[in-house]
Amino acid sequence: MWQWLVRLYHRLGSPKWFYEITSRWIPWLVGLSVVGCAVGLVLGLLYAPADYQQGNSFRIIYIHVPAALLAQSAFMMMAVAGAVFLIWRMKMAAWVARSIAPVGASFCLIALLTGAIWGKPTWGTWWVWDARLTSMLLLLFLYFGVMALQRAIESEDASHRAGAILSLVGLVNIPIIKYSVEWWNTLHQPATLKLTEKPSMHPDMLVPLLIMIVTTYVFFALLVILRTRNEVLWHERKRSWVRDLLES
Amino acid sequence: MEFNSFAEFLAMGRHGLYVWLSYGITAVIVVINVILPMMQRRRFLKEQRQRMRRERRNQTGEKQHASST
Amino acid sequence: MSTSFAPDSVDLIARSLYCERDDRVLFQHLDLHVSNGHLLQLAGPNGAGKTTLLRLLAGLNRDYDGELLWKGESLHKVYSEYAHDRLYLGHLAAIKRALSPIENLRWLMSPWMSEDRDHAVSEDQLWGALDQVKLAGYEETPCQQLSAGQQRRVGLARLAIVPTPLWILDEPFTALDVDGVRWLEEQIQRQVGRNGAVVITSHHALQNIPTLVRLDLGALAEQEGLL
Amino acid sequence: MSTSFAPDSVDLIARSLYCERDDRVLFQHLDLHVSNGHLLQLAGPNGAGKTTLLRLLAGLNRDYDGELLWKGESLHKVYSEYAHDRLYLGHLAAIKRALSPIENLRWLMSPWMSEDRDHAVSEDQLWGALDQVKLAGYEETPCQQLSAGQQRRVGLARLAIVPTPLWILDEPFTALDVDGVRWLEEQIQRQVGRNGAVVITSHHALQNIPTLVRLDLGALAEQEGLL
Amino acid sequence: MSLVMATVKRDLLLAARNPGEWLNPLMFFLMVAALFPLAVDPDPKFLSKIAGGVIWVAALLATLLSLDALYKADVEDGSLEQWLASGESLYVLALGKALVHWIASGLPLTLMSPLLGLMMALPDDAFPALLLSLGVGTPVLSLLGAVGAALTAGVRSGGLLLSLLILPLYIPVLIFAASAVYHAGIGMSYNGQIGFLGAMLALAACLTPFASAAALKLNLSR
Amino acid sequence: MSLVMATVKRDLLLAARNPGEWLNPLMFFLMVAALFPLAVDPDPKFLSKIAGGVIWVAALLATLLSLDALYKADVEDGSLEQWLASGESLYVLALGKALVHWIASGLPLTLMSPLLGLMMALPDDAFPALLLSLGVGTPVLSLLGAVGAALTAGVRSGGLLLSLLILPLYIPVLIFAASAVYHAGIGMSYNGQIGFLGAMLALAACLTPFASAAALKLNLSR
Ligand code: HEM
Ligand SMILES: Nc1ncnc2c1ncn2[C@@H]1O[C@H](COP(=O)(O)OP(=O)(O)OP(=O)(O)O)[C@@H](O)[C@H]1O
Ligand SMILES: Nc1ncnc2c1ncn2[C@@H]1O[C@H](COP(=O)(O)OP(=O)(O)OP(=O)(O)O)[C@@H](O)[C@H]1O
Ligand SMILES: [Mg+2]
Ligand SMILES: [Mg+2]
Repeated sequence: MWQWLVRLYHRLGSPKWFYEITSRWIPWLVGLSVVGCAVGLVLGLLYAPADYQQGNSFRIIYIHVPAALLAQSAFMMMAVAGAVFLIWRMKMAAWVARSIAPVGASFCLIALLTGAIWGKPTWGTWWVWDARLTSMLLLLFLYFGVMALQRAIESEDASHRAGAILSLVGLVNIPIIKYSVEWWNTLHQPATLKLTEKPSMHPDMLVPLLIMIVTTYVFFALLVILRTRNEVLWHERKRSWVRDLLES
Repeated sequence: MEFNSFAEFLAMGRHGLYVWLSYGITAVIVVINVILPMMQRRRFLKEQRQRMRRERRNQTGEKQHASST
Repeated sequence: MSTSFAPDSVDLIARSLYCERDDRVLFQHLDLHVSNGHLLQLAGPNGAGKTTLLRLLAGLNRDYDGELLWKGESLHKVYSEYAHDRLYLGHLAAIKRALSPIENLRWLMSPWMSEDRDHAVSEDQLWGALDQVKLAGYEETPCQQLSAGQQRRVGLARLAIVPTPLWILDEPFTALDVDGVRWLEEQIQRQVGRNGAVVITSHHALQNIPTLVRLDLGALAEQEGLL
Repeated sequence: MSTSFAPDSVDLIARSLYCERDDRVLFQHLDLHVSNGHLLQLAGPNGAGKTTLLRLLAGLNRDYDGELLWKGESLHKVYSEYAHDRLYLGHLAAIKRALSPIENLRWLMSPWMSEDRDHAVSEDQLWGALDQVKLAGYEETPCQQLSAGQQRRVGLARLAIVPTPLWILDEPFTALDVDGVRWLEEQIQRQVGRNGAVVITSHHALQNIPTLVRLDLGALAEQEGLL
Repeated sequence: MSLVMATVKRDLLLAARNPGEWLNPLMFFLMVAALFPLAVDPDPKFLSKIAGGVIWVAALLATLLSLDALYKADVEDGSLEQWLASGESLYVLALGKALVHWIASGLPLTLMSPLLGLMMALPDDAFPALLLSLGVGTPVLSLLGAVGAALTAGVRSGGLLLSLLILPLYIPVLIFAASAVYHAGIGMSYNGQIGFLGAMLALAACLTPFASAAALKLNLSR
Repeated sequence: MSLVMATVKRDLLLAARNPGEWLNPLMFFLMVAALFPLAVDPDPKFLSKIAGGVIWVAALLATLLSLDALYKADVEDGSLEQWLASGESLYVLALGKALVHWIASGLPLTLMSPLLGLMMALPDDAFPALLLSLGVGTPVLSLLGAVGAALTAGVRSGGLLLSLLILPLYIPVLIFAASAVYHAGIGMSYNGQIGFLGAMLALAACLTPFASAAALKLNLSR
């Protein structure tokens, strides 16, 4: 078992192996994303019953919630990849971390924008300084910070490490930020507006949501892999296997 | 099926604007995210192929130069 | 202060060092052995990698392949002992312009001034060193009122105190006038003479030192076919 | 482009210049006359005042006593004409690291590129100049990816375009390799040969130019008893 | 004149190559504004009262901080020396640089402000006033700030010094602009304030380039 | 350990020689706080409600701006290289530098705050809370900010970038501190908030020096 793990680790560290194995994965990931998205959206938009309070505006949930969940876990993945790079100096991990940042930020932005749009019909306003919303906004800023720092540092290796350190510091802070924001909001304001928190959801609503969540993760993997493959090609451009690839 | 007609589907019971705006924005961001790495890849391949062609030309040029002198 | 170092106090070995920057290999298969009484000069054209190699040897940069050993152990494992035994003088002088030479020197020497080490450097030695580098009378003047050459001398004054058997110097002759160059050459000769060792990069030709070894990185690279 | 300048196109006179910095007199009673075909090299030890004098002559600093005349008129009165007729290349290269050589050169040459002047510099000339300084193929690469020497060459490419009869150059040989030095020497010879004039500070020994005049500021200061 | 045009073009190119130059102030603007609901009170009713002032303070600080870099790079790499060597007018250069600064900081900030207005529950009526006051007021900030940037270009850690020099000069702009937004919010006319801002803009556009030019010369004759 | 002590001493000496280093943030603090009455509403009743939050926002921004210079000079002049060459612990250095930063910025700011409280009509009961929250909170700001300063020490025009990195991390401090002052003002207990600030301080003092040390190494091995 241990041996196998070590072998896997070394393989993961090999850019060539990564490129070749993902070449085989990509068609599957594309297929899964398309099918999942089609099924989820058809079920969600056409077959799920309208919410008794919010009417059809609740159908935004099928993008809002998956995006929000993903944005949070993507940051964690970025930080973990960064830590792997810092500790074991595995270049692949740095490239993965750099690829995650813009994708995670995009999903964060989607969650924020769809949430804001959803707020208008539900709460009558685009934005309130609710705890969830605020902490999501801060998460977006954290993403931007990591990206800006990576861009600003000229030396490649230093920029990877700086990004990793910042995402780790951010990771430690996310729970603190989240907790403090929640605490702050409940203190200042009696909960006038709340995200709908119904204990149980109708299965016709729930199933498409679950499908969409899984699909979003698959799609995220696809995007990160696409970006990482570019990094691999760029960094290995002088190696023979990339040259062979270019010849063909 | 929750909707009886396509128009009703579009209207989303008065919330059409919000729902379709959300889905539209999401679609745009997703498409950008798909297209950017693909464009990047295409640019990379083009540049590298050019570079390799240039290098090869230089090499053969040098060889010819060497043989002529 | 001892006037000569123990015969086994310097023992720095590099084995098949390999280093690349920006996709260019600077050197590979590089072997080195620096021990007591050695003077090693790194030479080569601009951008050949002299500073890079010097910083590797000083332990300031870990971005290389190969082995670096100090007294038989991995340099980075015994780093704090190594740091206490070698003096590194880089491109940058680490001089604060608002402080006076003596204040700057006190900070620079502080690792060797703590009481608990043997041969701790004393305050008097600092003043004596400034005197040696012709800064007598300027000890309390803010450095921003000194010329470029005088500022460099503040850093060089450390060489007059000699707490360490190994010196690693990057272009120490920069901005020095003729007198200063002569003084520095003498210091290097003395250090080698008393069984210490010096690794130096300089475009300046060093003379009169029998053990001088020149390592030409440019020639090396050509030989290895790296250009 | 004319291959030679009119015989009266350079006429720069300094009369009894006096300049002090930080209460130290750098030079006094300094007289100069630069005209067509002249090559004037300012020499002297570090801190002698070479750069200071060069900047005075270039009209970049007014902190002096005495007279500076261009074609018989006060230099600062006819400054915009003077500026169009002389090229100043300072310590600093004015290169933006994020921009490519051609973009940088376009900005540097823009004063000579406006349509309303005669002999306006064309876009083709810029590319040709970069070719001359061995930057062909790098025209569109961001300068941060170029080596220090290559970056200096972007600024030097201006000399290959030659729109001005008078050149004022501060340490132009900095960071150049052997080939580059030779190329620059040729340019200076050509400029003098076609009846232009050059004022230069450099620690590099200039040769083969019959009209070379060396002005040693160190010797001058000693003579005037300024040290 | 061609060097001015070339400089404006080059600086815009640089901003395009290095998006941080204009994105960072924008982010800072958003974040500073976001501090207030967190520090004071997130109640929309309360926020809508202070929104105009807070947005303007954030805009002012973001402008201020982005000014630090305006001339510094040019002084350090010798561009400014080349400018002086060219014999062309420093007055026009100073104007050009202020313009570029506004395009890269004031303009995106103005365009972004409605978003902040939404988040801070700015009254609907106040949006045009917010846009207008920022559109007319931020160029004044750029022009005035450019003088400070020119003065401190040669100074290490000039950022804070710059703030100290310039903040007092920004006060009149802040007062008129914030009052315009406030009055618009309570349904009153705000033509007077915008008029004043316009007058300040005209004045600043004519006069500050002189001061900037003088300050730049001072950096050069070292 | 002696190099750390020497560095702390030297940096304090430098601050004493160059008073701008600690006076500028102080002035900035005063000015930012002074902008609000001008931009929003000078009515004392209104001010007294927002005073705590505004003072804290001003303190936060002043700290942020003074952080930019924390490591920059040391990286540029080679001091940091000498540090690494000495083989002593970067962890302790980072702690020492944060301490110096706090002594030169957070401490004077805390001592100055009652003056601002008076100017902003802070309720009398809230003064102890203001002092206490600043006293415990500003060291956290220095510690967290030092990480950002170390990360951006090698970056040109890092000032704004630093703000972008660090502001989100400052939010919890701001929330707890402002709420402590607010609660004290309305006569409620604020022990909980101060306790949280203390916990954050302990956490930051233990953890951030690791991050700073890693970030500093990155600046060195270029
Ligand atoms: C800009 C505004 C908004 C943001 C940033 C936002 C953010 C989030 C986040 C981060 C989550 C995931 C929470 C988690 O489980 O970890 C979430 C879930 C959710 N949001 Fe939003 N939201 C916004 C607006 C709204 C609005 C207006 C509604 C509907 C009235 C809404 C309804 C929901 C629902 C139903 C969930 C799933 C419930 C749950 O899993 O707890 N959101 N949102
Ligand atoms: N931070 C860096 N990132 C990438 N490449 C670098 C970096 N620093 C140096 N290099 C490259 O490494 C090579 C060697 O640099 P180094 O400073 O060691 O040269 P050197 O021999 O000391 O030259 P000099 O004689 O100019 O001091 C150069 O080609 C340079 O471009
Ligand atoms: N900004 C300044 N303020 C005060 N004194 C200055 C300034 N710049 C230069 N000096 C002084 O003027 C003198 C001449 O400086 P200058 O730069 O002209 O010397 P240089 O001959 O060009 O030397 P180098 O060979 O090092 O280039 C020096 O002693 C220097 O200390
Ligand atoms: Mg070197
Ligand atoms: Mg000079």
